[in-house]
Amino acid sequence: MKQMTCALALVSAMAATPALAEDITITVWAGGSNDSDHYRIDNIKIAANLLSREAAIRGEELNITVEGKRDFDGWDGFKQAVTLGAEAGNAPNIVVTSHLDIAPWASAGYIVPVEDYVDLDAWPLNNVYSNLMEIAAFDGMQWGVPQDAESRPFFFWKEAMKKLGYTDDDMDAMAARVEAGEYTLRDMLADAKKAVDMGLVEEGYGFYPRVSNGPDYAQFYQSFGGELMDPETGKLVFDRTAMTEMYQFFVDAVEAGVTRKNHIGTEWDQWYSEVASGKAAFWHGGTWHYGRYTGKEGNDDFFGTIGFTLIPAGNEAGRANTITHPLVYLVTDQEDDRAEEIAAQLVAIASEPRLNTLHAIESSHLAIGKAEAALDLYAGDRWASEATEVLLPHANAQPNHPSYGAFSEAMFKGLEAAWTGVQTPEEAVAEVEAQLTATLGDELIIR
Amino acid sequence: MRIELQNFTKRFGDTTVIEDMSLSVASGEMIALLGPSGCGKSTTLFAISGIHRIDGGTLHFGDRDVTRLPPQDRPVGVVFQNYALYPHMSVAENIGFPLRVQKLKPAEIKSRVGEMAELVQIGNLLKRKPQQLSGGQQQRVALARALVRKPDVLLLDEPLANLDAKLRLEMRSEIRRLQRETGITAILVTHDQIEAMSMCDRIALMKDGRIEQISTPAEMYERPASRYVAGFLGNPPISFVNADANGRLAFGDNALPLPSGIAAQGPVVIGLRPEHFGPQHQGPCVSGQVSFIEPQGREDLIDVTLPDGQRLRAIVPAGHDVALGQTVNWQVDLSRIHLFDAEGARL
Amino acid sequence: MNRQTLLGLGFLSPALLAVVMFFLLPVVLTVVFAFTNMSTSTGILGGEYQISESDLRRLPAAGVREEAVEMLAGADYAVRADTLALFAAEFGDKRAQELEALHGGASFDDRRAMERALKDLRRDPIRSVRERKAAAELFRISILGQRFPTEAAFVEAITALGIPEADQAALTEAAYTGWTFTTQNFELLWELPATWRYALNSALYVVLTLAFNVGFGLFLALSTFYLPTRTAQTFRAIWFLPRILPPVLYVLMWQWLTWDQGFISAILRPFGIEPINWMRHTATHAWTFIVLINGCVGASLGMILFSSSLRAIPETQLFAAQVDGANRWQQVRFVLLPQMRWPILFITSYQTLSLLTSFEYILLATDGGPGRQTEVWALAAYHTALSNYGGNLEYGLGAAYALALVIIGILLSALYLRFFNFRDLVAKPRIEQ
Amino acid sequence: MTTSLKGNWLLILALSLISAPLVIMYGFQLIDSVSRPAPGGIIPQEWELTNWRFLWERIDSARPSIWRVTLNTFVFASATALLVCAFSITAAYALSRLNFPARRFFLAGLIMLHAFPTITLIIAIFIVLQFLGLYDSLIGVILVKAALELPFGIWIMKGFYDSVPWEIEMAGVQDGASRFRVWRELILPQVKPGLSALLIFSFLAGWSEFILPLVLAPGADAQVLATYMNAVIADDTRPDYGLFKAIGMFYALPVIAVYLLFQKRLMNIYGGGTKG
Repeated sequence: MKQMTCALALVSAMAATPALAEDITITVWAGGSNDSDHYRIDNIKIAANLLSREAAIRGEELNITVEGKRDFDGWDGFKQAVTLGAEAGNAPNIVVTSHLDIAPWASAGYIVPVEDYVDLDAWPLNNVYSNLMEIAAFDGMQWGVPQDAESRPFFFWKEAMKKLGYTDDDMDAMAARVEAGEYTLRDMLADAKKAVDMGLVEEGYGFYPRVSNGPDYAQFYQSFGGELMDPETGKLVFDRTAMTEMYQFFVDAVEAGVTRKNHIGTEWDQWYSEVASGKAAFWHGGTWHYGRYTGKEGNDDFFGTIGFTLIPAGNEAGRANTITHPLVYLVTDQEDDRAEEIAAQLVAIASEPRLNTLHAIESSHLAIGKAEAALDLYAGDRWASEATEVLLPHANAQPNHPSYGAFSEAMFKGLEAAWTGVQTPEEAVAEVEAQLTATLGDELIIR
Repeated sequence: MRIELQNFTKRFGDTTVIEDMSLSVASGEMIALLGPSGCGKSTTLFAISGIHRIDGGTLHFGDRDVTRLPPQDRPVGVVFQNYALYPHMSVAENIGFPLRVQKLKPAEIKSRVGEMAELVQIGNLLKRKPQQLSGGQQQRVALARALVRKPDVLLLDEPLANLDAKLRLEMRSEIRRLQRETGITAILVTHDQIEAMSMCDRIALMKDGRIEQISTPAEMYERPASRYVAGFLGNPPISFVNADANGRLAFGDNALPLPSGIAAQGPVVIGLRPEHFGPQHQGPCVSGQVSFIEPQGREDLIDVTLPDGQRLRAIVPAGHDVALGQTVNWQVDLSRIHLFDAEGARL
Repeated sequence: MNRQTLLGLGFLSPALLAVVMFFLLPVVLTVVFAFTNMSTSTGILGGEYQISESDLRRLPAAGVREEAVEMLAGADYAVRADTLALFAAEFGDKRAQELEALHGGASFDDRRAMERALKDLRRDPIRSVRERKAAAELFRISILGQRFPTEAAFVEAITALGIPEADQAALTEAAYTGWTFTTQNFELLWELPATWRYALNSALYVVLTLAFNVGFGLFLALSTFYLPTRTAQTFRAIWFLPRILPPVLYVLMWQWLTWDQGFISAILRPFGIEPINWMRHTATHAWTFIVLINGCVGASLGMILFSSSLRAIPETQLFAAQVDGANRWQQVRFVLLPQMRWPILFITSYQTLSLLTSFEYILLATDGGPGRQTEVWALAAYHTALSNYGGNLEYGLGAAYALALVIIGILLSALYLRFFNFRDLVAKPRIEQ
Repeated sequence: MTTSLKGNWLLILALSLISAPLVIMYGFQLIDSVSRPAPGGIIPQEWELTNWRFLWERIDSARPSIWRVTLNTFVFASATALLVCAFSITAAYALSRLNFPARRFFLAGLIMLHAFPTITLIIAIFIVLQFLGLYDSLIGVILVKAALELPFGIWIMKGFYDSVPWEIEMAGVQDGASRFRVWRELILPQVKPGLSALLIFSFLAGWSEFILPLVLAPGADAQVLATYMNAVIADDTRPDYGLFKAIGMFYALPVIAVYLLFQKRLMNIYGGGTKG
């Protein structure tokens, strides 16, 4: 209510006084962003230019300076910086971060809902896929705007598959088979074992998963029938059976010699160069890996060498799936309501298809809106269009829940303990359950 | 300048180190505070200098009450045992420091430092740093620094302790010379009786925070006020013999007549200096067996064990024919013996 | 107050100020925070009052009666007489009349729908987005999702909604988004199996590293003691560098040594040993390197302290021992070691505390992995309170972790007071005035 | 105790073997920064300076220039060192030599702080800083770092003051100088070696500090070499050990220089100062 009254006062004030030159500085912090992600910040700069021009036409002078920063010490460092900055009252105006941060940051009052400042029914926000918009909403409010979309496919090395006896047609049909649940993680494990046994790949390189915690592992939980959130109550769900089976799957992979016991913690550099050059038979990653494989790692024939599918189902209870983990633009709470308004408008403009496409193609992410597919730049990109088609319709997201971070963290630590043989899957699950029960209490449903 | 310390009391925490002590030093006099370590002589010195607070009593320099004055404001010069020269300053700067504190003009400082350096005979060392000086030279610098601002009182805290034997002799007379030349009132703290006796006009012998006796060196040697004083002074030390006074002084098979003018009854202690016992003296005899002979060149020290097991020491000129184990019957110079009661007070 | 007192307090005050600001105050705050549920979600500096949609289902458990909850739920926006009057006052009667004609009596679930309804105004449309949002806000009848900066404002709002007074207290408490006092952190620490593991890890880490530090420091000091000066200096320099090299760089060197394509792997490859990440292969590997990394830093301190106390032992004692026919080992065993009891005791006690609370090298090397196996207590405190992937920083719980270390720190340093011979340290200054 | 090299070859051999890993790390730190090894190997193939490109170009458009970061680090380290020294020389003197009420209490407090686990306080320190409005600023981190180093600094300086003979101080007082003047003109010159050792030590401590700037000054304006380097390493899309090592070399150069120049004094502080 306070914000609205302020806004009202401002609106009337602005109407009453003659236009003056207005100088405003907008800071943008982008987490987990590399060089190829520079449009996360640059698009805000372009938007600022546009907004200034619009103001000029209205006869107002609006000078917006955009300052960007994305060299953080990993996600941990970025989140620490944003939260502590917000507490200290010098948070950046716009943050680009995981949608998972919406819940805790909204409760803490660090961010304000974009819907307070922009018209969601107007261009360009009404063009954004509604399931993505939903991911940037929490507790019935639209807090942010998706900044990019991606999805996390399962990859296989075509040459290895060929030697395992798959024809080109078989491989083309793979995506469909996985989607239908005909090819499961267990089948994959068998194939990977064969590949190791036949010497197609080195031991430990049959299945070559992500080396650190990330949303990817929630996909495997889903593959084994796990559900992250109960849609009825909005509580997080801990599915003992699914969790145990998922842990068991990785333990089996290690025991079969398909995955290395010490895999977690492998250097990313090494990991990228290995999967891009066919050292591994199966692995999983993200749509943006395309850029890395074809770029720095020098794989010139991506489509000829690498196939991709959804993450296969693990058992009867589970389903083939993929998780999209879009980053979102969030507007932070500031002393000055005007800064929030400008920031929100910049976010809206930066979501224009043309601008967003720049980011999507440059960084091998997917479109956030329907109209982007029609743009030459996007349509002309084989990866973007194929991946959008195969993956995005099936993508779900992790839930926006204040405690999801703790949930995800605990789940991965348990997996790591089982994987490295420190605990049996049952022990690991029991400990994770105990920890989550204690920390989440009523907010957790145990199945 | 006359120093008058009255009813001085000093406590460290809960322990009283010195209680109700009085001391007066005449103007131009040099007095020694003599005693074993821990007897409170340094504490007294520091109280006079102002470094220690005086917990009870008063201190006057002349007519001026300085009891509450901080050390900076007292007209006192101190020479410390380790000289406490400022290592980063040259000799001239060291001596000039007290004047610099008084904000004198550099020219005047220079001339007074030169003057003082001449007095202590180190005029050629002014540019050196303390670590380039010998012990005796450092001593002279410390003296010069203590005297340069013309204090009324000079305090010397074991000034010779860090010197070798030869330098000690030299500095002994040197300090005395300076004190005489400047006419300053001086207090010397020492545990060395020879230093005290050779350098000072009077000696205050201290024990457990009290002054046991205060008098001239000769008087103190000749008429020690207590057994403690008698035992402290003299080298080789005095011998003590427990005796029973009953008209005469009996100990074991031996007996001495009671010296004239002394009436004593019951147990007493006889103090007999080695130089007053031996074959070469006149007087009553004491017999015993020679138990130890220590040749000293000009004379020998000879221990005589009495029949009751007590021991007397004698100084006998070299060239005697006394042999170890021999039974002797030697004379005692009866006029020079000291008699003390059981508590150690002089009779 | 005399001059010395003034000077003493004056000399002390800058340091005192710094210590109060950055030691004393933080210690007090840590104690306070340990008894709160402070986290990212609650914020640090106090909260506001808000009932969100997801709060509704939690309210019955918080002691708010169903009737009250139902009053809170329900439609958010309604076009009815009272809200229209507000609208008319701000945006004119004509618009209000048109809206009443179009949507009179209607209610909307969210603001977006309300805004759409406002867009239906044709005669004199509200063009500015901000104004339309402000207008939509006038029709709001629910307080769901609204933040109230003060308790008074919130109570006023729920009173206006007609929430019975009986429920107001519970509701206000539930609506508070800031932190509250609780002892839950300690219960949690007690219950979590991980807590005990962290404690055990810490103990393991301290004991192993300390043993390495002292043993190896002693070895280095003794062995270089017998070497010619230049050679000894070279070795001391090699072992001293880890202490002064920046930790980030120092750990990077170890990572280069141990990773799959690093030095050890490359050296062992010709012998048919598969390259592995030597630092993270198993918990044992990780522990070995944690101890080595920290140990090499700590050993240098031991080396230097021990060396200087060795130098203080008169050489004549060694000559005497040599004359007595003692070989080097016997010299060390019977002459040198017995005289080094004090420095060994000092290093041991001093490093126990610093190891217990240090986590920088572990953070940089393994970050507690693999599988939390090298997560020590201090690192857990840091992770919980300040750094985790989920971004949910639990300051309260982290402070509870830290409090345990603070208490151990105070107890141990009180013990050291005895070791350090406090009486000597506080000997009275010898100039009294 | 020095003996000939000859009788010690076994000892030297043992020490060399044990020191080998460290020496190898140091050696390759230098070699790898100016060469490129064969993939998967360790033997340098080509000698080149490209790893040092960060000196003249930005390795990532988002990162500040290395010179800016180096300047920050230098300012941070020197300011910390100066503050620590300035506060330590006065406080330590008071504790060592001056008589004032509650001195015992302050001394006990000093010993407690000396051994205290400071890093556990970082959450609360953040709150204090943010209350002072110094969060995310270089000044804030400097103050915190200096404060955390203070107990150590005071401890060290007190040790040095304690070893100055009381008689020097007494002589000064007797010569008519005030306590302040005695401190400034007579005592301070005696503890110069300790002061310079503390200065060097605190400078190095500041130069190496990682956690405090990481947590308390995450903004680009206050980045220091430790956080810069860690961020470069943490950037998982472009790990490049050659580059890391070159940056590391650059980062370590002043440390090594300081070590070579002031070896004795540093050892002094570690050897003499920390004794109880």
